Amino acid sequence: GCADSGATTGGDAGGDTPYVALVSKGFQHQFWQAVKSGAEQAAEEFDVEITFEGPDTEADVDQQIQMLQTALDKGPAAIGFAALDSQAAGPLLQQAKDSNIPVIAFDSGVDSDIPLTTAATDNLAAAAEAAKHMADAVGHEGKVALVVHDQTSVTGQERRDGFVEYMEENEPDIEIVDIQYGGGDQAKSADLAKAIIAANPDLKGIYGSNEGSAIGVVQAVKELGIDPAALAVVGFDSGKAQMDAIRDGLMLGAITQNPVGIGYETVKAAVEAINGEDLPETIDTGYYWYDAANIDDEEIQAVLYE
Amino acid sequence: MTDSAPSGDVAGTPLLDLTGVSKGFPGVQALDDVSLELRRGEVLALVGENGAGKSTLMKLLAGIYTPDAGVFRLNGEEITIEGPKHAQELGISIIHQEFNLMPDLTVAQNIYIGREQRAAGFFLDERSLNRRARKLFEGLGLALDPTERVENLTVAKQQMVEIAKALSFEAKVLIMDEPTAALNDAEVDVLFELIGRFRRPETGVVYISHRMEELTRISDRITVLRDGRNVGTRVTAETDQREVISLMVGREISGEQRPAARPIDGAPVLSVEHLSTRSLLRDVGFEVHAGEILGFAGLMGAGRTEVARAIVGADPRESGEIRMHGKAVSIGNPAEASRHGIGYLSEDRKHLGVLLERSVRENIVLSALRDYTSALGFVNDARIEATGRDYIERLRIKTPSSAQLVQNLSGGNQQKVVIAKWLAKDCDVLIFDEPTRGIDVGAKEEIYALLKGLAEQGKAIIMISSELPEVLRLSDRIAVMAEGRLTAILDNADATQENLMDYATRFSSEGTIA
Amino acid sequence: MTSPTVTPPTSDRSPSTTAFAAIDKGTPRFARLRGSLQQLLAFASLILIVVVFSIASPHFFTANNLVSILTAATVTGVLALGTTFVIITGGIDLSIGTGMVLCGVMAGVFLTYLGWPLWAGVAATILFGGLIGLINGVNISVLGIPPFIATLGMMLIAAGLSLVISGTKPIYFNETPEFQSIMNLSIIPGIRFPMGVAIFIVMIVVAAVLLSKTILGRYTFSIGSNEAATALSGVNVRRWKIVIYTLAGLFVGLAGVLSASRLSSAQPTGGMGLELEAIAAVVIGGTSLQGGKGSIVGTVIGALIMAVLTNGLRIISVPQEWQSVAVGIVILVAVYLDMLRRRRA
Amino acid sequence: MTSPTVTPPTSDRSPSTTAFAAIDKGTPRFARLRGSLQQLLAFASLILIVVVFSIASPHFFTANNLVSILTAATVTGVLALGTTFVIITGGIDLSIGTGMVLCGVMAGVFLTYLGWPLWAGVAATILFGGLIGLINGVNISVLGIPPFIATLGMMLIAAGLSLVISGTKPIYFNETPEFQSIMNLSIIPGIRFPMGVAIFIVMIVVAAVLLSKTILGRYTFSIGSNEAATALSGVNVRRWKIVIYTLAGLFVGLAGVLSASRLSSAQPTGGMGLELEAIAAVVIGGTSLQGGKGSIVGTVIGALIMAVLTNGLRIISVPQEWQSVAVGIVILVAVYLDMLRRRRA
Ligand SMILES: Nc1ncnc2c1ncn2[C@@H]1O[C@H](COP(=O)(O)OP(=O)(O)OP(=O)(O)O)[C@@H](O)[C@H]1O
Ligand SMILES: Nc1ncnc2c1ncn2[C@@H]1O[C@H](COP(=O)(O)OP(=O)(O)OP(=O)(O)O)[C@@H](O)[C@H]1O
Ligand SMILES: [Mg+2]
Ligand SMILES: [Mg+2]
Repeated sequence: GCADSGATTGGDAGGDTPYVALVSKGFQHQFWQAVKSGAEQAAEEFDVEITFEGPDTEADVDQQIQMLQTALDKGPAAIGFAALDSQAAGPLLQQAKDSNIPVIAFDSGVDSDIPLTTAATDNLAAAAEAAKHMADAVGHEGKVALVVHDQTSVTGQERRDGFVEYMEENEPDIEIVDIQYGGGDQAKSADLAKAIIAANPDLKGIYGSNEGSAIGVVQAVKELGIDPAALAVVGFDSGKAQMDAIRDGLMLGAITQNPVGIGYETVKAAVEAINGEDLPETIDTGYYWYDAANIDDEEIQAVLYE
Repeated sequence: MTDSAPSGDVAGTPLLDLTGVSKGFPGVQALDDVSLELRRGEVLALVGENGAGKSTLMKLLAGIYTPDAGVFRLNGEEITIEGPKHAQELGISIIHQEFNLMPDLTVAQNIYIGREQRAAGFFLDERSLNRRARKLFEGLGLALDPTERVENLTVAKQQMVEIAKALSFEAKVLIMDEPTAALNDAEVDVLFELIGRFRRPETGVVYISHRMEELTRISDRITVLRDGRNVGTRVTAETDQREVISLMVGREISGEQRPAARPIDGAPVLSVEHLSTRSLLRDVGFEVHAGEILGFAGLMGAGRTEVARAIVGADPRESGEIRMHGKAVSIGNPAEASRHGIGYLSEDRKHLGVLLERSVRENIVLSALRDYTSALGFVNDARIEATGRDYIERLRIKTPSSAQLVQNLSGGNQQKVVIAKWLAKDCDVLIFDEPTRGIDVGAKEEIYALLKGLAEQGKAIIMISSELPEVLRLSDRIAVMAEGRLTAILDNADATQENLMDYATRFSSEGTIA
Repeated sequence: MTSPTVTPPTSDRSPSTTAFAAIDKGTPRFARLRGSLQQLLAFASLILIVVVFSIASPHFFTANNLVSILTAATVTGVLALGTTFVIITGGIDLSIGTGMVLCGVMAGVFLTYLGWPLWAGVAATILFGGLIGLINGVNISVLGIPPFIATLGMMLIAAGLSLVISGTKPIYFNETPEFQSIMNLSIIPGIRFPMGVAIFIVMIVVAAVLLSKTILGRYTFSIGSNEAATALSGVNVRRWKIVIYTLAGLFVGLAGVLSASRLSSAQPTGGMGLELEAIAAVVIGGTSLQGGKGSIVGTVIGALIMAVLTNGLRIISVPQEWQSVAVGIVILVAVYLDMLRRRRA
Repeated sequence: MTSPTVTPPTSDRSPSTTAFAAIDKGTPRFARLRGSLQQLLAFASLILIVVVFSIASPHFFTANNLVSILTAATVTGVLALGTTFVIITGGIDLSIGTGMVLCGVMAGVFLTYLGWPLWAGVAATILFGGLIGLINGVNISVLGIPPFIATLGMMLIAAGLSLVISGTKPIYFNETPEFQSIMNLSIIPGIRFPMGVAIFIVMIVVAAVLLSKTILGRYTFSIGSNEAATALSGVNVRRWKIVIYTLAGLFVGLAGVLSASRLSSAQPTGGMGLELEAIAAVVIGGTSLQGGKGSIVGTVIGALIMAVLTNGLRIISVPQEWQSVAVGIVILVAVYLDMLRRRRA
């Protein structure tokens, strides 16, 4: 076994260190693990206790609501929350407010005035950045397709819409031929990318909107033995497989967020809220384009995770 | 009794009249142009070999199958039976050969299923349902508890529930398909009394049975089916067993008499000592020798089946030792019993005997399958087929092929398949629990001959049977049980039906034998 | 013809009758005792789990948290109630999870898109659930498709339709803000005791009465116990099976209302996996997948065991990856102990 | 149909024997014909679907795309093969999806963390799958836990353990880059025909032989047909059930190797839902959940129907929300037609 659960200790241990409960949108994926590790860094630095949990899939709104409920029942000093659906969490956020528990939103905005601040990536802008690089790679003309991880979540929609809108506004000669959703599952994304490629032999590029989707697309390209020069693959987030694909030239490049920063900033903001300090309305944690050229830069390496 | 048919207004028309009825299944013409009439106030016995088509005919009447051809008349009026419910509404009530009970429901709930006592439309009135059932049982003289769950009843009591259910309808025609197969003599008496009470000038009973001796007691006329055809009807009083049997099987059967005492060689093959179970058995001990048939007699629920199940490890033992050839063996399940050379043929054919959805040959080789398997685990289908064919021939199992599914065989032929299964496996000790249940007279003789043959080959045989004549005829010695105890082990020469019955009704207060 | 009939030496049939009588007296009372003992013991393992968590964390056994547990159990519990009927008939319903999601979306359509009044929208949603069940029932009963496949197909169809109808976006109940009070309204001043939990409790009673006191319940058991024999007894098995699946569908509709109300929104995704949770609750409660046996009390205990476990493990902050391991083991142990008990009894 | 049997009652029973001898020749062949016809027709609906898609899109019926379909069917197909045995015994295995994920993680542990040689790591992974199956088998057979619950528990435990063991991170096969060729190596020059598909085909043959030619297969059918009668016939049912679940576990282990090899990494998440897909393939293929009936050919056809549908709907760009509706409807229709056919036959 190699689970490191040491950092997340029980919320009710000891009375003097403040306890911050983080309820995220997931916990199994690398991205959320990176957020968690950033949160743990901050917890150590500011001497607070944290727990970090999230539903099994990003479709489990109900499970997340129950986690938030349990977190509230544990009487934390502050809550960090990445909402799957802001409105669904409304009554519980109100309950938090009534109990004077400060709420910090992270990853994506919570559509409510209760959270004191939001630590997040601007997904629309990030996706547009991906589109820009895709357009350059395909020579500003031809067919491209999208493999998106989810069609109902805000991040899924923003990463799709940011990409599509950029193309519509700036690239009249680029045609988006298909948008498919693979739930972020690699094998499924690979299978559907293969179907897209089969149906569009003259396809010039595919964009995968998160780690699983992007690696799935790379997998499809590998299995079909397509020349990477003929089909540009643009990804999102990091992870070892994606980084390897970029180094091997199978993937043009990808957008990375700063998940460690998101986790760190969330806990930091929570501590500041507990101490009654003023907080900015949003904390932009930023995004970066990385490709074979800059992948080993220090600045980029700092925001990537394996 | 035949001439006592009611004279008067409707005297001419029979109660039920079938003409030219045919019914075929893939590969089998079960009924071929059968005509038959049931007169008012009579009990018509329907007999025939296994697979002759008796049950099929009755299922047509019950609305379960639709005929390929034929006309049905009830009280002279032509009818088309649309389904089981319709049959009930027409006043035709049937007790099927195989049970049709819901094991998870209580006795009363089973009897009145579909005719529930309702308090307010949708709601049930359980109490009055039970009251009604209790009244029914009182009227019929049956000792049944309406609130007992059917799964907790013995086979015989389940049969009683079926009978009570059939009689609870205001039926005009009562069809009984081998109702006594699971009953012992005392219970048969109860049943016959019930039939007597049911028989009125406006009703009629079709009675199917393989027990020839019952026919004289209960029936007015006897109709014989053979290979799906009506081969003749006789007035009971004017015929005898011999004629009926020869109509059935197309030849004469000589019922042998009781065996001459045979010498039994010294050492016992199987010895059972101090066998007890939590539920019933108390200190049962006996021995069986090579070449011997040890009969087990007793009333239903006496524990004979339980002895067998405890020996082969199908039920847990509380105490007791089992020796094979003098050596103590530990048997925890039937597989171990089988490895030690003990085979058990269950009385509950449908649930514990056959694989209904598998082929005849697969059933036949099931116990002995390892003998048909190579070291690498491959089965030899050619040899299996040959064995299947062999037993189909030897036991005259009526089936179009060895690939036929057992569920398409008639009840008696299914029984033969189960017997073949244990013949195919070479066991030292064979325990047959009600081996002739539901088997026609001809086949019974064959099975008797088989059992004897097996004994002569040196096998030790235990035969549990509720038919005393059968026990007396076959057994070298007879063990009698009552309430989980062994009350006697008699040599055949010392046994009579009367003293067997006497031992079978020795209840605990009277103590056990030494 | 010889007369071989052996009449017992004593004049009448008394021997066998007495033998019967002896057995008769003992069994039913004993069986009833055993039945209630079993449920008592299933209840006992629930209590045991509660006690363990109460000792492990001071936050567990608080009024608020217990209400949270009941709230968490409500939606799965309502689904499990309806499923109990289906499983007792020997069937299965895999469409309850995504069916519930579809019903939530339909609530959004009725209330938000069509602007129907609250009561009409809620009623229509529940009936829509009934319609899903009705289609399942017809597929199974009339077309003869096995329940597993019929409801698996419906599971996929409902999942797709939820997305199609909602346009893959959540629907919010902005026109009828009172909608969220169906689940969330606090009906006991002082502590948060949501109306949804009260509705769950009422539905438990309704389901229990239906199962044990009505003709519907009787046929449910009868079909599960021996479908062919039930049909032979003249019961219209086809029709009753349709009724039973429709009933399960009505519960699905209600669960859709409750879950949408709780989230103040109709989420068009998810629901997959919920069917396994509901079925697990039913089976942990002692209902047999073979059919013929089961009880509403058992199902409720099963649903509570699942909800208490999930909540308790979170409260004592067991690392999330260990939580599902723990739930898996507890389910195995709980059912195993139940088996042991039955075998002994 | 007229019966030729009207011989005088004096002769012995030869008439019936002759009557049946005549039929004797006919029926088994007829039955066999009917059996193969049925599978032929199931096959026909697969062909029909293929034809429809081929007409709808020129990109569907290409060598490359057909290989893609086979590749997509491989992992689910291998799982379905093992599950066929379990389902024929009348059992069910819900743990195959997450069990496969756990096996993938164990492959990572063996090959990457422990640095074992390729063959040893692969063998150990497959055996680890067998171990999961063995535990299921013991829980079901010795402890008497119903299969649904036993494997549901294992499903949760495996899901949790995958995360625990992997530390919720994917494990990459850097030490053994050849690992990925197990699934991906192209074995036919010219077109990309991956080795994984070849392994799938070999496994189909192995499973078919096991089921129809060996004592294991016979007992699988016997147990499913009537477990109690099989036990009383002297078959050690407990042991054979353990063997059968273990066998299914070995297939799970192999599926774990194939899926990890395909992705060149052990992904510790997912797997849930895969069990329903595999079971659906088995049941669409005509294997009855009641047990006692089934075939490997059927399962393969079922798996192909699912894979072709998913691929084809994507190729013709059916909007994704409609895809699951379409799959659901096709499953219902396919199984319904199968029912009709059987009822007629
Ligand atoms: N559903 C069926 N499918 C195919 N064949 C059948 C079916 N039911 C009965 N048969 C065949 O029809 C014939 C008549 O069977 P039936 O059950 O009527 O015999 P029976 O006279 O009642 O015999 P038994 O005394 O053994 O009960 C048999 O050969 C049997 O195999
Ligand atoms: N399924 C059951 N549930 C509860 N008790 C049973 C069950 N089966 C049998 N018994 C009881 O076990 C005892 C022994 O029955 P067993 O079947 O061994 O008797 P038997 O002598 O073989 O008689 P028969 O087979 O004619 O009924 C009886 O008291 C009976 O009531
Ligand atoms: Mg019959
Ligand atoms: Mg008996």
